[in-house]
Amino acid sequence: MSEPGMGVSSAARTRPKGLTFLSRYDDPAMSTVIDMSKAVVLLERFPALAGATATVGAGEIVLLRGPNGVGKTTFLRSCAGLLPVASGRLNVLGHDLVAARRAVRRHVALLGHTSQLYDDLTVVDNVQFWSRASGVRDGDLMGALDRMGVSKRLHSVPVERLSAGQKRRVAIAIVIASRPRLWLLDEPHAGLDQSGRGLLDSLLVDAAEAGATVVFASHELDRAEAVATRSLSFSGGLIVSDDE
Amino acid sequence: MQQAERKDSMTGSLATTTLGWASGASLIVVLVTGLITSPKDANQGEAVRLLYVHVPMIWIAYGSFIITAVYSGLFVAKAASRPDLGRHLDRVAGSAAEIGVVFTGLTLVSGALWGRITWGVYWQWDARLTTTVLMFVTYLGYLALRKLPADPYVRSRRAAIVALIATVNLPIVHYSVDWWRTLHQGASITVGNKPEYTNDILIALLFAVVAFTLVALWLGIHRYRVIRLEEIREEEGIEMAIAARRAEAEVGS
Amino acid sequence: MNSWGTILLGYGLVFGTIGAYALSVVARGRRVGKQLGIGAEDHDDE
Amino acid sequence: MSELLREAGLIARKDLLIEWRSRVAVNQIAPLGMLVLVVFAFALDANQSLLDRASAGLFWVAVLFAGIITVQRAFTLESEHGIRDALRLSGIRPAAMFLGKLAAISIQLFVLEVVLLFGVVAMYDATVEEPLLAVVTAGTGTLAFSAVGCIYGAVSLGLRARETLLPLLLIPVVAPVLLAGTRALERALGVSTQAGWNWVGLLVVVSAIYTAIGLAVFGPLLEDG
Repeated sequence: MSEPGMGVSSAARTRPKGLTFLSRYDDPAMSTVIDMSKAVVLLERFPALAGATATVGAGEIVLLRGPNGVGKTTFLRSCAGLLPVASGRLNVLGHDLVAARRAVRRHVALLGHTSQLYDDLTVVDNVQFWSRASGVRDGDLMGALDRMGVSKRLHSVPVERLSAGQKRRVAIAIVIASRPRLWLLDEPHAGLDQSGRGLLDSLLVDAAEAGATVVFASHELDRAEAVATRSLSFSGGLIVSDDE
Repeated sequence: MQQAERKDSMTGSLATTTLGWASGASLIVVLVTGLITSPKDANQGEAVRLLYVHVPMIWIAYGSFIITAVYSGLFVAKAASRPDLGRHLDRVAGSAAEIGVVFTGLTLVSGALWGRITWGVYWQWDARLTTTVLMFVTYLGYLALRKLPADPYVRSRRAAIVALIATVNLPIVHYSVDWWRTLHQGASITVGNKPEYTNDILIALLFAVVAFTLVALWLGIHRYRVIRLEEIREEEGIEMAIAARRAEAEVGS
Repeated sequence: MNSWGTILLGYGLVFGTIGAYALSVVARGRRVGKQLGIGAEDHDDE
Repeated sequence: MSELLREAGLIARKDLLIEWRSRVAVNQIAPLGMLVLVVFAFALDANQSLLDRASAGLFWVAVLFAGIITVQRAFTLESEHGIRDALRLSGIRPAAMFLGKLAAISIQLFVLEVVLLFGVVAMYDATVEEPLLAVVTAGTGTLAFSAVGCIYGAVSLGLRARETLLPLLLIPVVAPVLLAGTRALERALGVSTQAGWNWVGLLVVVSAIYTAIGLAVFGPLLEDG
């Protein structure tokens, strides 16, 4: 697997122009961002995670592999502090998620299959609401929308009239604007066209280089492997292999 | 996993069996005294016999919902930190609520029949009756919520919150209806106030209350154990699902 | 409706309902218990 | 405290903006409210004196229907497209979400009530004798209704059969609000001589109680599932 850029922050790192808004991360204080061991997570009565163990370090881009229904989405949602951990241990960004799940959420962005946008509101309404909700100034918003190639023409269009790909770009723009330290993406490439995917890949690399950590599930293995620094294979709610 | 006793009735045990026989026997006594041996009342005549099956219902209905409210409050306070205790509190709240609904229904029915004879009308819009029927519907909603498929902890916590709100609502309902009715026609003649009863009527009444309370207790314990057995079945289901998932993992990798 | 009719109806409803409810609770307990019971040992009838 | 109000304002503004963009309240809920008033006339055989006497009660029953639909819509908005997760991940505190939702629903209902009041005056030949009492009654009654509505909107969030569960849980708890609101409005419409302002006092107390409960339970309720 090719190594696009060293995951670990190297001393002299030149950052491409135009990414100033990614520069706010200080050097990550701790190296381990996700520390999960034997975690069992139940969805109603179904053990979506049946004792999974994994660790993810700062600056890494980790690919989650495996067919549908093996626990990838649950892994992402658990790390975002949205699901109670029935048993086992889960620490994310220094927060113990078994005890308290709310504190970690400010530092995490979770992008699922859904648009996470209000259909009746326009693109700008949505981006303004979501970024203000996570305490971000509007300035970064427009930069993020441009970064994802969302043309000015679409800004005042109600989201329900956008294509899936355009909605996905707006959703990613909101993630960029909220500047999380941990990106949790569930099949982010789905619905994006070629140029969108290219934009996304470079974005993930830039985010990791700026000190954030990216964990994403994907079925497009050729493209994903080019970006990922490491991959975890899931099967039956467990993590069965972990290879560089 | 606690092993259910191997008895003919899965929810029986020595204590409940004796309690069962005791409450059964005392019910027969209530039947006999209520219908045959106890005297007619001076002014309401035979109708007083209905009180033996009406007054205990009110007492048990309100008592059950007080238990539900207390255990729901304890659940909200303690369940997050101590899940096992939480399950117990939820079971008590749930079984008491179901007993409460059954006995509130009987309160309304027996009250209507009693009203029919003494006041000539099945229903009166006075504070106690209106509050009782609203309480009945409120806890029907509570039971409906408990039956919906959801994560057990989520469902229990929401049910506890609904029970606490219902408890806050009852005095508000009683106060507002009471105020509404007294404005309407002066101090309304509430069904509840007891004209002067002779001693042997009061004794029979007291015995009836005790008898039905034993029955309610017996029902509550059995209902509690049914919930417990259903939870064991669920837990067994989960363990099997985890085992199956693990087997799937071996095959998959 | 003379009062005796109503009184007997009242007793019938109260005792009947409590009896029916009691039976339903015990029967439900037995059914679930059997399912668990079967899970552990005998596999004969349902 | 001001941070809480800023976040609540954010939620209220978003809800009202959605309403402004989609116009569901104006296009559907307000006409429905008027329709309920018309149907009552059919039911009461357009007997003018009966309608006049019952106008306050019929008004509040129409508000109840419209209110249940408004609450259901306000919480369905949050349960689509994974928005619930996004809200939980945003920094907005549950208490702010409760106040924001409460404000948005109250404002929408209050606007609807002004329309319905005109309907009652026109169709039931009612006359507003004490406008101040009428407005304050509508305001406090709406606040109490919305507070309880928000709590049960959150209780039924994500549960199956929530469309029927919400009214079943909501109406018994809103019953005193309907009772007090009707008695106070009857005085405002000159139908009765009862002490309208005392009933408004009860509405204020009930609003305060359920707003306090809402602030306390909204966090745990959003957290589940």
